[in-house]
Amino acid sequence: MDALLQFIFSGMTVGAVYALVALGFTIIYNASDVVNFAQGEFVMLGGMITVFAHQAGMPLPLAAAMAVVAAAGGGVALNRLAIEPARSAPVVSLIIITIGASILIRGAARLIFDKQLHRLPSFSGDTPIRIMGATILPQSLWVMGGAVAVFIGLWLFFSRTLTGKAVLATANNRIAAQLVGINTRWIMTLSFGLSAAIGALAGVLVTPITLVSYDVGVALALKGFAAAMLGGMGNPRGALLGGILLGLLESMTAGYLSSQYKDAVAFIVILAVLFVMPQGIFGKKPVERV
Amino acid sequence: MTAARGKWLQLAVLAIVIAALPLIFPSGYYYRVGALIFVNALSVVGLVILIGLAGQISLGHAGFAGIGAYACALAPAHLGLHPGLALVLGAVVSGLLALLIGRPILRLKGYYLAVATLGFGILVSMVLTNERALTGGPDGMAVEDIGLRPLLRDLGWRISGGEFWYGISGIALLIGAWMALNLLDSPTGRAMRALHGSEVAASTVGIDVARQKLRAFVISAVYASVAGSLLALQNGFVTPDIAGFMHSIEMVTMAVLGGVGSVIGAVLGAAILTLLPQVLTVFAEYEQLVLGAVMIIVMIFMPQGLLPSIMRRIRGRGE
Amino acid sequence: MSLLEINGLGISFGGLKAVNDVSFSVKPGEIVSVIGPNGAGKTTLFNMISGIYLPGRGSVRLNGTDVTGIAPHKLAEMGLSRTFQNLQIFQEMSVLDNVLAGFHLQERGSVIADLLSLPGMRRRAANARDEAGKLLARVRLDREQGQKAGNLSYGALKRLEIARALALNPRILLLDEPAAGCNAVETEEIDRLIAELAASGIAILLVEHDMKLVMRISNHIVVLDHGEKIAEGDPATVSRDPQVIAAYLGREETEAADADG
Amino acid sequence: MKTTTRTAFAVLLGMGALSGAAQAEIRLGASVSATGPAAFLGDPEAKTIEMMVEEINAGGGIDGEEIVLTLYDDGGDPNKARTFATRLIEDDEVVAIIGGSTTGTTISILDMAEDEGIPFISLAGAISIVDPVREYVFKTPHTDRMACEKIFTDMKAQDITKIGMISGTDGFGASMQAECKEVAGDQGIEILADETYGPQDADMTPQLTRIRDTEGVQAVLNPGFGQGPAIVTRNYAQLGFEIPMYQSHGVASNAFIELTGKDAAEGIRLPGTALLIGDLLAEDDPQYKVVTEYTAAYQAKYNEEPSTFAGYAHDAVALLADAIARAGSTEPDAIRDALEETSGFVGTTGTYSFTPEDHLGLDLSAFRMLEIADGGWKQLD
Repeated sequence: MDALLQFIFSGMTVGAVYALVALGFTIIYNASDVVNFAQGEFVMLGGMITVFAHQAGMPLPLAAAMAVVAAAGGGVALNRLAIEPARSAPVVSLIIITIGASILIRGAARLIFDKQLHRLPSFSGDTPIRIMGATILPQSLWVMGGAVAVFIGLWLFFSRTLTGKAVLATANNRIAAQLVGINTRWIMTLSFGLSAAIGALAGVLVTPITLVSYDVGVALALKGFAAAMLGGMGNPRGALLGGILLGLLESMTAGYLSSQYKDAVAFIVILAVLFVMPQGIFGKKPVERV
Repeated sequence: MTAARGKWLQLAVLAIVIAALPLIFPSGYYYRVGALIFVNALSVVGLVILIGLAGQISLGHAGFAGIGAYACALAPAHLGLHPGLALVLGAVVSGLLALLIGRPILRLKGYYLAVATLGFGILVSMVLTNERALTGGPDGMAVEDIGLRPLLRDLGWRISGGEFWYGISGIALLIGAWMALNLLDSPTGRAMRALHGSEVAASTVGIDVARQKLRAFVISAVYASVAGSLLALQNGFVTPDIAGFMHSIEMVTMAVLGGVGSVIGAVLGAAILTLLPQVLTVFAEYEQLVLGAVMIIVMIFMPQGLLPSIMRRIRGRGE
Repeated sequence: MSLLEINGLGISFGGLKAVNDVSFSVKPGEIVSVIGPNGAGKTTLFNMISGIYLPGRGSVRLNGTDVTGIAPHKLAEMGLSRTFQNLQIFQEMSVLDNVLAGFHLQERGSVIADLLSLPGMRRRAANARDEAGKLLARVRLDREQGQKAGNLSYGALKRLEIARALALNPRILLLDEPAAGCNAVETEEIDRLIAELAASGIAILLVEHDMKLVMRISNHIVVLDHGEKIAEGDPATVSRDPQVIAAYLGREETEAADADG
Repeated sequence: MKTTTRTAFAVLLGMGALSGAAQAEIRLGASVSATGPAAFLGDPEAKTIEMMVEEINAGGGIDGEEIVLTLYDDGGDPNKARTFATRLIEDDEVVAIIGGSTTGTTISILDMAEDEGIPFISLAGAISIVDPVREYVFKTPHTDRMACEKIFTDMKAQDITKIGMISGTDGFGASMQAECKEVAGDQGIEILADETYGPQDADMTPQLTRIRDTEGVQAVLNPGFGQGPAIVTRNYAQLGFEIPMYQSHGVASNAFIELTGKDAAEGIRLPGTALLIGDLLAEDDPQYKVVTEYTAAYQAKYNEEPSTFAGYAHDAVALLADAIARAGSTEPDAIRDALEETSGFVGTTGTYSFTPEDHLGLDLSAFRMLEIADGGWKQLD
């Protein structure tokens, strides 16, 4: 029983990490139908910048804030320099562009920072919290709290604010959005900035658990992407649940079946879900218009 | 008529380049690089059929390359099969697997298709990594020599391993290119291009969309598998890296960079991405930066890929 | 006997009945038009008949066989062909290749033959090419056959789509607003073409807004409004039907008020 | 470096034969994984090789001849490693090769070196590299099997016979996992639980919970490198394990203690080399001089501590330099013969004595059993 609870804690922790990355995908996808494969790099930047600013003597909260702002700047630059000029390119070209951006950012981080692993101190210490025989680290609660907070923030943003609705409108029909007076260029800038900021925030939150180095982005982006697709791309609820589900799948498989094939089981479940629900769990089925 | 002439012109250019390059090779190392380019180009030609012709994306084709490669490692060791036949076996297994998973996977579109194919590739590489007893795990396993070179030597033709594999890879690429060019200008090729343009319209003229997508998927899987086999055979060694996610990405990048609709573009893309790390060894620190920048810049300024953009420019000037 | 038989056909989108309980039939050589105000469900009806939408209720019978919910490519094999209101041209392909795609059923063979360019494939392709040339001449596009389809004018694309639909050698042809966007001369050509096709025994099902054209060539007219069949009969009968007049006039008033079009 | 530039342009232009190089130089080639998943190994190795070549040249070279180093980064990709090996041999015309940070990259270089008769010193762990012995192939690190034996010996001394293993699925972890399972029986160790984790995993508590819930486990062994062992160790502390934990030489560095945190790392045992405990060595220890000098030079140049892996590269360069000096020739065959005659050569990893039957030349004494105490290292034997 306490083993099951331990697996759940583990799955929730890892799942919250995936969910945070997946949530980052959501905004850009909503605004532009682009899946930004460089999203993992923003997570990495969040961790790395915080680590180095903190090492240079900056207090942790300030270092984290700086990292988030810097990553947001990076996101805006990515949009202006690489995505905007290629607006009309086909999906594969956009995939290549964002993968290229991810390789570029990784290469730059390697030069600017270093190749070593780094860690941030846990925000609330390392004393495990004991619940019915299972334990969880306080930092895990920070990560889960962060995922939920970002989710609620995004949900409110898309459903309650005019800007959020403008983002959705832009994704739905760019021309129409422009016609009703939405500055779609600004919306794109905003989306990339916001996505990058969320990614960086994720990086700050998870670094005390997962550690960070210049090349952690790829694996995170892969899992985050898978989680987002599992839940249904573009839907914050899907991103959150997809992430948690993926995390739980992995920990349950590792706990009850085989740790060797836990990633395999996760991907098999994703494939199975997509075969039954080709738009993910919360995705909408589009009607063919001819 | 013009299409047919274009086909033979492209093949002739390719054949001349393959045959003439060794004349200016300063050392045996260049045969190795050449062979790598041809093998990569072969798998990319397969992707041209899938992505360029049928408009379906795959981020998991390295999985098929892995199956082809490991067939050449495993079948001789465990089934006593000749490595050359193992290549055929790998192609058959890849084709059948593509047939099996293709139908459900190809119902998906866009990014959902991307994640499903990606998942498939990861599954293959995971099996290759984890089944250590069979595959040697992450450290990989040795591949038996194909044994043709001693045969040639007995016939009085002494060539180095580099030259041999340059020749084999070059011939394989020529055959692959010839078949792809045939397909391009055939009923099947037209059907694939049609469904790429509009699935609904394609189906109303009698094209079985699911079936044609599946054909493209299976054909490209076989191309990747054969390329993987050739790579394993010439390396004499194989590790799960060949089935890895990064290799899938590399293949798609080559295809898109060169110009995803054309066979010569595929060769060009493969050549550039194979040469880039070799050229950049001088600036090893900046290799990733440059690679990333090249990918972005080409896609921004030549969204159709290098070759189509260059051709357009040449034609534009001609008129 | 009827070639196409529609019986109680209906479909709903998100609770809204887009088409409800529509029945009619088409005989070989007959021209049947479906008319109705914008949003009446004409195109949706076409999409159900041609297998693109799965009907929620009712049945479609083709030549006596129940084909409800059968995939479009299967229907094409059974002799049903169509065009689209908003054009579904393969923009990136040449004009000739667009028509050749229409010959798919005729020229298709084993994929091995295609990969190896076997003589059988070359012969089939050459035959298709000859016939495609004739079709293009018939719609006056033979000079443009090497061009990329995306570069053609709207009217030319309309003709190209008809040529592609004819390439299937259909027994029944569904035409969705073939004359939309065409000038008077082009409209007249299409008018003549449809008549010719019907005379050769092909059943024609037509959606068209050009009422003069519809009244001139139709043998039978089905009127839809809000997804329901409100009238049916020969042109003269239908044009006098008070319900039809009300539907059109009423709709025009609301249209004017909404200024949507 | 000049040669490389020329080659690069030759590739770029697809033309131009390279001129033969000046006679008075020793061409040394290296292909290591300075980036990619094995950068933990390759990065310090690359730095060490570059530093040592500079040092040797600054000291007048070997018999007055300068070493010209061509170093490639294979990114941990065996396919690339083979291409670079071809390039080193065919194009750069080196007389010896150092490299192959991983077993995979080593094996793809190995055939080339053997076929072309170029001495090759590998920096990877697998025993299969030198068993069976290949004429031109040597290696400096101990085998993974030796690490397992060293650990198992220490366990038996503590009366531990039943253990649980949790291994990384990367090359290093998987290889050592297999070796340990193979020798466990001979050593009288029973492996009751055998778990794995992916190299990029964020939480290993499920696997550790399974080990904890396995009846009779007296200790846990974690072969792996990178962030995995750090996370495993932190999870180990989180779950409140009370049995001892053993790590591998894969994490033998101070960075591991930093990443794990002093408290979680306390009491962990692992086999390491003298390099790690330079300041604990007695001055009369045979390795004292080489370890302290190398550590000081590395730290001065790169402002970080050399890892165990860096030491492998150090020993490889030093062994080669020694062999070339003794051979008095830059002929690959002469270098190979001299290398094989190496006897009692003191490196940072241990004391090497090659024979025609043994191209590793180290025994178990090269390993020292270490324990982490108060955020530092303590030598146990």
